[in-house]
Amino acid sequence: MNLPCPNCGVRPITEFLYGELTSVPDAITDADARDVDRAFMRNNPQGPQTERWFHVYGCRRWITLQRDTRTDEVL
Amino acid sequence: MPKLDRFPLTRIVSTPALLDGIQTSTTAIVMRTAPDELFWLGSPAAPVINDPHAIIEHDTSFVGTWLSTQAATAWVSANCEWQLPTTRPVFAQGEVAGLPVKLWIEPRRMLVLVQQPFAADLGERLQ
Amino acid sequence: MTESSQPLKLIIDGQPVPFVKGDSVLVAMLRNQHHPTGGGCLCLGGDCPHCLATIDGVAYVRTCQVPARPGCVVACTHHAHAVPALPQTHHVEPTTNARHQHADVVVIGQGKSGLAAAELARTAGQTVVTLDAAQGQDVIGIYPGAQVVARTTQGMLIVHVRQEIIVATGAAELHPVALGNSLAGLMTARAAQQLQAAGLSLGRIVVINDANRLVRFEGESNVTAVVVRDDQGLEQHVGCDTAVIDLGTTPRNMLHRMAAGLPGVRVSVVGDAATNSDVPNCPAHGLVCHCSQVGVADLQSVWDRGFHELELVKRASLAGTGTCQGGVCLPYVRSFLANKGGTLQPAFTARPLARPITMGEVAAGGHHHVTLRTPLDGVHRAAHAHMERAGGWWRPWNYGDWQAEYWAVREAVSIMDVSTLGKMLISGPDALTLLDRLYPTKVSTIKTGMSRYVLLLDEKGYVLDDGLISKISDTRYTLTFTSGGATTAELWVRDWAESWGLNVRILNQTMSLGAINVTGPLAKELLARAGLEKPPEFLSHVEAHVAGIPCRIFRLSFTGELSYELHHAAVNAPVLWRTLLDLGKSLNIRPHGLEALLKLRLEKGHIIVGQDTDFDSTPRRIHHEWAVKLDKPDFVGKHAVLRTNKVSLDKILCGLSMEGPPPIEGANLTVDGNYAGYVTSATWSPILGKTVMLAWLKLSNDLAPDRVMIDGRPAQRTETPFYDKEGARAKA
Amino acid sequence: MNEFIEQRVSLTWQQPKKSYDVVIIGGGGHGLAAAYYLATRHGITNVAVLERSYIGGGNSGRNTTIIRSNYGIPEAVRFYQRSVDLYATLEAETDRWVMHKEKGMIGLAHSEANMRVEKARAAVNTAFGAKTDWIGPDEVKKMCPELDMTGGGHYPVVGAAYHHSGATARHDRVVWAFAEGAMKRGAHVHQRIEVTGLQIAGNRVTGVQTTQGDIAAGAVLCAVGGHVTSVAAMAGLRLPIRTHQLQAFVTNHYERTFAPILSSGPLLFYVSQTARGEMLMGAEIDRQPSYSYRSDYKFLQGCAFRAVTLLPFLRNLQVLRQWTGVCDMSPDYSPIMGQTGVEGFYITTGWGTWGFKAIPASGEQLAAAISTGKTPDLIAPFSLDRFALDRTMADRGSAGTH
Repeated sequence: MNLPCPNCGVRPITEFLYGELTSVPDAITDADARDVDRAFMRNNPQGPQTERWFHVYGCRRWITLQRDTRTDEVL
Repeated sequence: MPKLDRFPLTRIVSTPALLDGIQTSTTAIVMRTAPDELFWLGSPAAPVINDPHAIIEHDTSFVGTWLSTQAATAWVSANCEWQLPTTRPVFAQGEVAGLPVKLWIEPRRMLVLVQQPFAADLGERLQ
Repeated sequence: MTESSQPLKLIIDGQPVPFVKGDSVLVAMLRNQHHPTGGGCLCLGGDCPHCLATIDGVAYVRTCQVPARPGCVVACTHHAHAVPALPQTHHVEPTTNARHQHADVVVIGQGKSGLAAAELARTAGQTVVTLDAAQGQDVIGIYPGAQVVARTTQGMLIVHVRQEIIVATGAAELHPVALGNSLAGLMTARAAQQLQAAGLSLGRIVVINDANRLVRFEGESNVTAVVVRDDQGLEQHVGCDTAVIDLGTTPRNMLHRMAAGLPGVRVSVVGDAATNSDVPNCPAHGLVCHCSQVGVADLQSVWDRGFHELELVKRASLAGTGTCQGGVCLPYVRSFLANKGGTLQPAFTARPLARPITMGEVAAGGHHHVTLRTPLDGVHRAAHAHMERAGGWWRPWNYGDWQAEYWAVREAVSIMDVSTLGKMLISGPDALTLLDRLYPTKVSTIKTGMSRYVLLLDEKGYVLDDGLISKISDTRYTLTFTSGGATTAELWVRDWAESWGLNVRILNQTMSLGAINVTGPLAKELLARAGLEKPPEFLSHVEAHVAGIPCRIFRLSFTGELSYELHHAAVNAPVLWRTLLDLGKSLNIRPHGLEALLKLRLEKGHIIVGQDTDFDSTPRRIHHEWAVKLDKPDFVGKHAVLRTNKVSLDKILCGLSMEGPPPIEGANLTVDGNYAGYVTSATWSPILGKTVMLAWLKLSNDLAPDRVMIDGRPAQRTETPFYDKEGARAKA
Repeated sequence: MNEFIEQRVSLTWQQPKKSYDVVIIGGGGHGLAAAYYLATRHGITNVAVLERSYIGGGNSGRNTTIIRSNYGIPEAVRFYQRSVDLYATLEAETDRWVMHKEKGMIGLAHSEANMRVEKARAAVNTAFGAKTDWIGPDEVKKMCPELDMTGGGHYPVVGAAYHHSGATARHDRVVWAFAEGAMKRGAHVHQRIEVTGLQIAGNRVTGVQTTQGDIAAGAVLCAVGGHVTSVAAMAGLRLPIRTHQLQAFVTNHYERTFAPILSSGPLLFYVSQTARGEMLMGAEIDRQPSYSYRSDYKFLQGCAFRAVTLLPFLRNLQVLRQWTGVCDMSPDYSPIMGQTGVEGFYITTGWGTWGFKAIPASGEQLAAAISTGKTPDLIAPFSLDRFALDRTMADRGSAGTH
């Protein structure tokens, strides 16, 4: 499986480290509850997810992309 | 085992726009490792950049070797999962033989560079 | 003697056996009246398990696919479906090589349709790689990437496909399922043709081309007759030496099923492999799965007990789980289940590997994860240091005598290679903003030329790392992190800088700078000898030359003694190291390794993040609240610290001391016989004459007990530091 | 016929009813074990297990069958030791052959740092009933003569933690033994029924919506693997779970002469030989979340490379099949079990790479929780609210590979 690095080109996924973008649902309003959600809870979607990857073997910069977690297809 | 040499270079970290504006040289090797970072190897010395916040470091930690095109092709074919760019000269970086390498590819030869902590393994894996 | 006059021989079960050039091992064996497994319908197409043998120490090899070579050693370890022994190989043979290739199109199979597909793609200007089992290119799997992986006669080949994978693997011939179908003398029509072409005599031949008429095969070990039903339904015995099976084909579509749906690439199937896989008639008797020895009666038995799903039948009977991975039996198992349940269930998932290959072949092209080496690695090894992997680096554990190293630090002077420390330079108008939001300390109060010990917290309020912030100017700072924490730190700092949109430049200097810690009461004297006239004061830093080498010198202390950390260009590390050792000879200098350092720092109560801290170490739990300024504006982890501070404290990291030798690190603490925590670090302190420890201690009723038991011995809670409580020695 | 054909278990399928006392979502080991223990320990048999595919078709059928209790924290050691004990008597209790075999597990150390970790683990294990000894290189070699003690010249073996009760059992057989045992006592197991929603009245779950209609329930246990986030969302719950791929592979079968379970943390590799004689191997989870069941070559290549470094004889074995399961990983590497804040809705998840070994204890404890309405002490530390309460169960011992 490959990821497209805008700085370096298409590279195997093993060159990258995974990072996540957290988002707390608006429905959670209590400040402490929001803090717990941000720290621990995960959307863990089955489908497209926007995510961050650090290109540790190449430019050592973060890239942002969308991936479908069902197929691993980069969108 | 091929002999690895030290390739002291200048690392410049600045804004992408200022790095875009740097005139490349016909004699020095200029590697754009990231939008905000550039390696300058060889003479003339790296040009002065108009950024008081730029980080300009003389970096002595890179070691490597020049491979003939034939040796480079064989090594890459056995050790590299990704496809090298086809233009020459060209800079490329990524994982080769399990190591984070920087490649400078010329029509008739290729420079393989790694940072010192990987040098011993590069030496073994170039065999 | 010329080559041609020397008969070619391979070794079968210890006996030299001649073969003819061009023979496969199987043909050579049959030519000499050997049958590798003793029976079953031979296909000679690599599809069935009936020609398995051990070749050159590798069991489960399909002998029909291996060209006979002189001296090749064959053992019939699969005769009558015996299970081969685990090989005893202890020596390491050279690894097969692996190659990578990139192409627009890969065509698997070079029969008529495969050739045509490749030609069409080439005409369209695409780069094409063709792989053909008949030419020794066995595709073992199709993987995300997309990658087509094949074992070839030149080693492993990994083709990275840009556009299309075309499966043109043809069709396999159906095998017979009837009583007696594991006798020798059965072969498919294609196999029979090949054997005849190779000049083998097949004797009397009976051709079976109608499964409905086949009743059974008869014979002791070789087939001697086939019983068929005639038009009137009567059984007819037909004597024979060879039963040729011509029952039609089933598409070889495993690779297509494996590849279907792969993202980023088109997958197509052409030729016979694309035909509909109609299933044969439901068998009534006989062996269905030869690999796992599963008969029709076995399928019936599991069906009767409620196993109806194909996957459950497979798992209950093990049909389809052997070396041919269902290649022979799957059509019949599906047919059986369709007959019982009324619906044809889809074939089970096609998983790699399509062809078994050895782990040695699979391992080709693999590498060990690199353990990093400092610029002084060669120097340590030349000094016969005992090197250990720690935090991703090779580090000197000791140089033969940790006690002498320890005392050199406490009483004279010592140096240590600390190049492994994470080192980072931050510059830019927003440098201070970035650090103030990242760290729980008030970075704005650090003065130019000064340093501060800092914790780095994550969003859970737990300790991620610790290190030092040093201010060079209002817009420039250096940061240090733990060894092994450098990459995490870099991606952490870059991530926040980006998400806050701050104007900063970041350089990770971990590998470009060497670092040597000069420590001990005579450290200042040593540096004076190296030409450093004005060493920095405690917690400050300067740029200066040491032994002629430009360094940034930090004054801090992990060992508890007067210490200077010299950061310098990596290239200069060996010279600086050797010069310091030379200059310190009369001061009784000796370098120290990690073993001595771990004891030195423990006497000072200094924690090691990752060893003494755990996943849930809040500053409060590790008694580092002083490092967190809750009265400053928001920083990463602030809310979590405020939130968790509201909860009662359940455990603390504390100092313990006891008489006698240290327990193991990890030893349990008990209070009144109940578990009360565990030791994270322990050492016998040479200078204090007792054991000192850090430990996680559970609170009971909001109180931390003063005394605990460890391995049946009492230990006392003790304030840290254990040694030089006022820090007079470090600040000297 | 081979000796491994299942010859005893009888599965009896029923038509779904409109209402059950307990509905269990997920017909894997955990769900079926819960049904089994509800029936056998609490006499609750008006129970349905709903499986969207076939029983044991998820991670129960994709794991590497290792049973052990050498975890890193007392709460986990105690819990997994309960599972080890239940596994040890499962064959006697169910009168079914699940191919359970105690083998002992060797956790190799290759450096001073490893040694420290393995010794610490042995201490906490032994204190909480999971006997684990530190053994030296000579003893390691005696227990596993196939080992290259130099680790291919790269990873010398300096010792190991030896966990006496490390065992294996056939994963499918465990699933079937629990399924049959529950069915025999009246529980229903329904395949090919997928839960599409939960019925909730006030703050109480009252039933499930399925692809075959609504089913009322007094209590609902979510025991799914891989889709737990979606099912929890039906109850309005957010979970601290990420779903990752875990890959494994197996060789052909050989004579059963490789005795132990062997693992190496630094090499990210573990191996055992199955009852049938296959060498079964695995490594670490993939770092990014994914629900894909596709295996990749680099995993196979890397794991095989590390494997032959330690066990050179593996070089000549033929790899037969590789596969991928998905595992639900919690931030503290510990499971999440029990009540959820929605009345009558129970959960068992966060099983990461250690779900198989937990099946009996998880089933037993959740059955107790459901039948009594009280959380048993053994699983109380693993409640979902521990994250908000700053009582996480950080377990370095389970952050291992299997």
